[in-house]
Amino acid sequence: MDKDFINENKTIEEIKNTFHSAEAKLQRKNRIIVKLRSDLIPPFLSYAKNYLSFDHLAHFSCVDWIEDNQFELVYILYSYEKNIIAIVKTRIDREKAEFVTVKHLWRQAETFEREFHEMYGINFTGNNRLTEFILEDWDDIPPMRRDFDTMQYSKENFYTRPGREDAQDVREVITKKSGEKIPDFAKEFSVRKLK
Amino acid sequence: MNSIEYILFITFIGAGLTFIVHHALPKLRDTLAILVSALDLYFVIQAISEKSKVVLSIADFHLIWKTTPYNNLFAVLIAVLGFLTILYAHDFMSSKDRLGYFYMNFLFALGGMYGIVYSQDFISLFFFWEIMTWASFLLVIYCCKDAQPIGLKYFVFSAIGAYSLLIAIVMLYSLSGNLELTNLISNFSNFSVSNQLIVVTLLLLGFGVKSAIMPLHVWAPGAYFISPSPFTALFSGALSKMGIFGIGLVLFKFAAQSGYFSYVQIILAWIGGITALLATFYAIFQTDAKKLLAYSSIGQLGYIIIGLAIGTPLSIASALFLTILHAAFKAMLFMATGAVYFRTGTTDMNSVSGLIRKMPFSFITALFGIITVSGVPPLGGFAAKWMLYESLIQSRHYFLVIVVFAASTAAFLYLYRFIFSLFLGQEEKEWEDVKEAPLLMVIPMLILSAFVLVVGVFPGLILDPISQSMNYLGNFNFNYETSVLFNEWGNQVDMQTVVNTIGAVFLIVGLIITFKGFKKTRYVSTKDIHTSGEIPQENENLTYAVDFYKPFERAIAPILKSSIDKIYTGIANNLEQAFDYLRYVYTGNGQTYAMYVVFFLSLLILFAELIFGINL
Amino acid sequence: MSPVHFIAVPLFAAFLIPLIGKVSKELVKIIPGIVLLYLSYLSISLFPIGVNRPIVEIIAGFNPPFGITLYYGPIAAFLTTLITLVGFVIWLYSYKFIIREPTEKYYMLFMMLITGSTGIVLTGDIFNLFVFFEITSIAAYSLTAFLRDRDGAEAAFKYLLIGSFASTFFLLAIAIIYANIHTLNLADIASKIKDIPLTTRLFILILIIIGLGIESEMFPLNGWAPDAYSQAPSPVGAVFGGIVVKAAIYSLMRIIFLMFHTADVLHFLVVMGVITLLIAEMSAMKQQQIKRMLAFSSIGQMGLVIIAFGVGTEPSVRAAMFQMFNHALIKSLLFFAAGYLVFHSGSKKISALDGLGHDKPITSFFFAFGALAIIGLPPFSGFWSKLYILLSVADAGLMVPVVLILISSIIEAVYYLRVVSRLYFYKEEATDVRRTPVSGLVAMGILTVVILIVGFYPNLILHWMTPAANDLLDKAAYIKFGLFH
Amino acid sequence: MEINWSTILGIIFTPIIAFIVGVTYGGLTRVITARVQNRYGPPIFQNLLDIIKLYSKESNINHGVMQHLGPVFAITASVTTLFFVPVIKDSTVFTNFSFHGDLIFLLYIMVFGSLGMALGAGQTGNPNSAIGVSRGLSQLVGYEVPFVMALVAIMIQFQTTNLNDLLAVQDHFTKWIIFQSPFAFLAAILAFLGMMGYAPFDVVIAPAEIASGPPSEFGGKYLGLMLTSRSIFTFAKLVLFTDIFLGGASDFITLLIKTFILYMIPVLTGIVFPRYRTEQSIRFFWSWPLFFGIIAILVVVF
Amino acid sequence: MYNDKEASKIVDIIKNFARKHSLWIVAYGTGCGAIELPPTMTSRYDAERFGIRGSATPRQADVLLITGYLSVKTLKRVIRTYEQMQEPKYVIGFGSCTINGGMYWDSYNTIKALDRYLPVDVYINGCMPRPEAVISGFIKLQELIAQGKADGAKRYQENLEWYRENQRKVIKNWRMPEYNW
Repeated sequence: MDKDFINENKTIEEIKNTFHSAEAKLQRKNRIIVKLRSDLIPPFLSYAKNYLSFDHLAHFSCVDWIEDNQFELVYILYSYEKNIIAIVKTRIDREKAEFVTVKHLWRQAETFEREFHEMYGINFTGNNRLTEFILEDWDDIPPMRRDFDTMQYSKENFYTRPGREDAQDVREVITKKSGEKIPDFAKEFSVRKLK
Repeated sequence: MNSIEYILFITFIGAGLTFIVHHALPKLRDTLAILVSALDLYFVIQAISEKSKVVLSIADFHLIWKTTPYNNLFAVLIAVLGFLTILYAHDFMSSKDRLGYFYMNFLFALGGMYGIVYSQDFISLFFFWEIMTWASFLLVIYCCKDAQPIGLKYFVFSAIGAYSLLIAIVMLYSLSGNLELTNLISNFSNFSVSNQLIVVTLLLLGFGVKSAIMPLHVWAPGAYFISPSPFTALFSGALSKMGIFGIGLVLFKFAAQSGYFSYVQIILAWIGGITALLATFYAIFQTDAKKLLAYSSIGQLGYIIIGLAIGTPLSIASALFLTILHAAFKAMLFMATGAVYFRTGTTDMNSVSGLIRKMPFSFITALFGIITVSGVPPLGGFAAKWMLYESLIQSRHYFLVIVVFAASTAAFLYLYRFIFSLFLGQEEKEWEDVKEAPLLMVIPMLILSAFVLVVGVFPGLILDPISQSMNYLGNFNFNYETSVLFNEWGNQVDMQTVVNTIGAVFLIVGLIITFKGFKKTRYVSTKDIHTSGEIPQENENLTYAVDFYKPFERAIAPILKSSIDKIYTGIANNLEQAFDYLRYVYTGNGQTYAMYVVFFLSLLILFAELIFGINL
Repeated sequence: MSPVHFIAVPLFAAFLIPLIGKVSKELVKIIPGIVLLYLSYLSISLFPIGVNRPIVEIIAGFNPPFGITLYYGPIAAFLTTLITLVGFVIWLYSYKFIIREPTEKYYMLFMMLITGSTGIVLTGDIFNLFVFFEITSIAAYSLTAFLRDRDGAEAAFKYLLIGSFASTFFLLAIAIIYANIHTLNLADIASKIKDIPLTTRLFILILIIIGLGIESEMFPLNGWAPDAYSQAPSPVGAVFGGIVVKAAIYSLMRIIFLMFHTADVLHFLVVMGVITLLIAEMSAMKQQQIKRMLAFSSIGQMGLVIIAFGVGTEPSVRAAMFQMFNHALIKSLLFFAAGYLVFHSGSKKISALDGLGHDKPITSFFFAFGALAIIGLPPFSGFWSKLYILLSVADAGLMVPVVLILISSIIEAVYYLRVVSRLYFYKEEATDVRRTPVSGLVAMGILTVVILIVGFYPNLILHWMTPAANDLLDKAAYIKFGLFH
Repeated sequence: MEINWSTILGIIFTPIIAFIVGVTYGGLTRVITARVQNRYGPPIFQNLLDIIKLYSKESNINHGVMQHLGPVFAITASVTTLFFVPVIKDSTVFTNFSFHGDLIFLLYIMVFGSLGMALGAGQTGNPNSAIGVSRGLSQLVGYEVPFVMALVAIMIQFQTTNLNDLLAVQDHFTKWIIFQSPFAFLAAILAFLGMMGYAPFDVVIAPAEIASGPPSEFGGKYLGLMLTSRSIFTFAKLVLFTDIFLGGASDFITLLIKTFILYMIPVLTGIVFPRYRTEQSIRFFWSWPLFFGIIAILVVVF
Repeated sequence: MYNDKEASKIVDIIKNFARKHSLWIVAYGTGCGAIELPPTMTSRYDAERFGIRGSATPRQADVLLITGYLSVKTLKRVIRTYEQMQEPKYVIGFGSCTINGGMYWDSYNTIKALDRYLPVDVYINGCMPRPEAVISGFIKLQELIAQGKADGAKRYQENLEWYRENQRKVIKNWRMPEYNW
């Protein structure tokens, strides 16, 4: 271990000592990544806030791992005292998307959770403001889930002015250029075949 | 019997009868009360031409009632207002109980006022003053349990006022052995200066409480607020004018005879000015319409007191003019508020809004009322304010005029808030079923509205009796025509030109704007407003009413910090605590009492010669 | 038709009542009424005679100063009338109110009390005065404890304790007087009082002030009063306020004006009156029991009367008498009303009175009426007497007492109106309408009507006050008539 | 009041002239503002075009009678004010009714319009309107006080409340009241800034904040009428100030020059200043202007 | 002498001239295009030269400028704003998003053709259109007004049902207040 990262390493040590199942590692200067089982997240966040001085929930995001049938929740914490960013990741079941709220730790988490509820359909128990948020009158499956077909939805619902038929999928163009190979199982969801 | 006897007789007997009739034939009760007040009105007018005089000997005293121009002015005011408010009360009170009590005390209060204004000696004045006080007290506490502390406060302050009157009366009696007004007036200059000063101060204090001048005003907001609206109209319109009546009498009949009159004038005028300003400021931040009007009432009486205190012909004219006008417009405003209360059950300005289309006549009354209060031409308020300012400037009260002007400008704030909160603004669903008040409530309001309009155009109509009563008060002459007002420098305002101009322009432009694009001009509901595209939901409240004048409050925050009311409450609480301790003098223990006796005995024996003297 | 009847008839009745009680209970109740009716008739018919020229009745044949005399002058006429009339009204009220056995004892004591107080008013002999005083006091002690509960007994004991002080001192004073000038006739004493050395005279004065001051409820000698008033049955409260105290204060004033009529003594009375008034009203302010509050108010009113007497001018004495009259009526009315209010609310507390105005409209109305009257509001009779007191006090140049009287009036208004508010406005609806017996209502109604009538025609009473006041002030005339000179 | 031809001429032409001058001044303001901001700016008659356009709107809405009449109140006040101010000194035509009213009357008739507008704005039910009115009235209390002090000082000094008398006093430019009573002028002109409602005292309409405040529900002919009224009122106020402080004008050229100079004071102030909050502006009016007002009165008294 | 028709023609000319030179924009920034308006209005390009200025509320405004993509949620507000404006009123579609969806052509939440929902008088092309383009668009609108061809409001009224149908199609929960045209 590098001597420059004393703080980070110490934090990792502490985390590992407290949560034996946590996968904690240093990513780079001032940044560590922690992977945890989902049921350990509430105690861990509480611990991180109260004992490791991660006072600030800088960001909270969600990734749809449709291949694994999982959602990944990413909490990005920041400690003003240590100047460390901790990226806390966990995975929850995609079919029964439900998790515990952390709004009692950071009030801003409530807004994030509302958004995830609307965009991914994740239900956060304990958050009683999971009402309509950004979208109005949305009746389809949550639009940020990868199995939601935005193109098809757009075609069905909106009038499209003729003349855009040659428009190409941006991602396909990019993959073509970079020569990156996309595995078949992933193609189903990430690349649209255009007629 | 002459008219004054009729008036007093009818009113008091009528009051008792109403109470009895209420229990025997409830249906006739209102009719009887209306009849009594109508008869009063008839006889009051009769009394003007009759020049009646009544002398009644009761318990060594001659009680004298007489008509003078000054008395008539106030009597007519009371009679008209009394009649209209009773008319108004018929529907307003219809759903209340204990109406016998209400009407009896109402008529007692009326009778008390007649007794006061016609009285020519201090005993009858005090006698009726007290009757008026307790009758009004009983009406203040009429409504409910909440009214009790308020009523008690009113009574205590009234009692302070009444008793300072009484002390003055007692002093006058011991000084001259007589309590007839004419005698006292002619004897007054013989009294020593300090006696004159004390008597005048006490009399002013006594009358000042009823007219709610500033340090003694704290009873008024609560009492006006809690008493039933028909009575509030009379309370603020006529009953508080009894104070003005007395102050006018004291100032020009008594104080004017002494050398320090100018000091009294200046002090009183400044008290009036501060009253006007502070009351206006307090009124701005009220959330209840009746409380707002109550403070406004205090402020308006401040103007009247200034006018009387300045003592130039024009200022007295303005004060008396404002007295009459205030009776009219404050009655209008209280009646309009009462109409709102009658239909909605509340006068809270934060909850009621948008009644204009439901209660158009009440709105018009309120509109006329606020225009009159604000003193904006062409309604009557302008003439009063104009005369007041001119007289203040010409009598060299420069800073007072600024204070008064600031108060009267600040008055726009609360007036606007009053009419905006109740009648304008969002038409909420909650008040969808509200209807216009019944006809008998609307008629008095409209009569008064017409009155302020006419007075605005032809102030001379009212200035005639005013100048007569001013001649009674002293030799005051001033210049006026039916619709033209003059100041002492000879400048004039021709109300008719003003009204013609305003009317013509208003009519022409109004017609143009109405008929231009008439077909494509449409009415939209108050929910259809610019809300940045957002669609207001039905339960969404778009009314801006809470903390309406927050910026202004911030600006004048230092003035509002201390409240006179709190000081009084503090004193009262401390006194009660002291009394509570004091009552433990009576410990309930026989030994202690025996000790007291022994102590007292030894005290007396020890200091016997000191106490009882040697020439026993 | 002689003033002796005032003493003899009730005394006879008092002894008769226990005997009749063996025969018929109803008769026991009725007899005092008949007696009082007769006395009222007597007093009214004797009134014009007594006012014009005092009737002096000699008892047991000896001429004054050796024999015992009854002196029926204007003031005695006035007070006997007052006592008998108020007594009659109280009887009327008691008729249904006193239902607790043994009623014959109550009426017997009541009759004794009437005997005693009329005796005090009538007698022209100082020892006789003492005797009547004792009769009155003993009857009063017993009446205080009439309910035979713990509080009543305690109050009666306190009353007895302080009352025995009073008797002792008064008797001592009489003894000293007798030792010095060998006479007991009031008129005689008055003419010879100057023979006593000054220090002794001072001592006599102090003893009399204390002895009679206790019964006249002068501060600080009035400790017994609140307890006695509040623990005794309500009509007894009215008896105290309307009869006993009036007689006591009369005797005090009679003695002072006869023997010690100097400016300093009068000033002392004014000061004591003001202190009594203020302290009583302030104490009344925060009382929690209604009858206790009325007791303090009563003390305060007595203070007012003492002030007015103390001013010592003809108008002021007249005003004091008028005030005594009004107070007797109004306070009786208040005690009557309070009696039924307490009876129906089941508690002596003021806080228990909430909403009784709806349950018991008439009684509450009488209470409210009495409250307004005693505060001194027009057009009730209390207004005029208070006005006269103020005018006369101011006429004597005493502005400070005027101000203090008015301040105390404000306090008085506050506590009375609080109770009235509670009666009517603290609860909205009637829960349990109960009726007050007719006899009680009639009693209160009579008082109310009199109060109103006097309010409108104060001359009705005032007319008789001038001779009464002169009677009290004119020492020479008293001596002249009292000794048949 | 007796009607003759000169009165009728005055009644007809004074508002028209006032409107034209007021509108042109309004356009000029925009041009000057643009130039100060290094822009070219709209044509000088832009305001006139705006008003015509507003009148020619085809559909109009109102929320009730009071909104309908609000602008009428406003224009009534402006025109009446104009009629009671002598526009041209000693002119039979353009003095109108100025002998029939005086300064205190003018003070009151000047707020008549604002109150009427406030009522109209109130009925729209738009919270922004109410907020604007609340601010406007609060500010009114602020600036009326120093203004009245200045007027009182002048009234006392010249023992008159009539404008024509004041004009008669200022028969030579050395006798202009601005020189005779400079403190009164200072107080009045600072109050005038508030009266005109340009920055820094434009919190009433505060477009970016409360959507133009009171008139936010007014459009089409109502807004047109309001702008007309504002143009006339601007001119009326300018003439009033000219008459009081600058000795009036005996011909139109002088009038235009004087009013223009006066007008530039609030305009140029407005261009360079940001906005005061309500309480700040009230406190401002109750500091320096009030001080000047007191001095003005004291100078006159002693 | 002019007859009535000619007189009204003159009035029309005056009206149209005034309308043309007094275009008040209701400031409703829907997308990223709103950022182009400040340079348009300020010293660099100074659109006030043409009588163009912002107005605070739709009641006072003449022109509704749709500055970029319109999500369904915004469309609802825009329709309401448009309907609150007083006639004559004009709509300018601003940027390619309003024309054919632009870069949001496949978004699940933006409409692709503004003129299906509101009557557009002028489209300004570009992503984003520069201020010059904006001004040219306005001048085009002015020309149309002068010729009396800018009759979007009239079209909207006449074809209200068609517009409503389209609007209802995308706005699922239709809770708009109905207007009494």
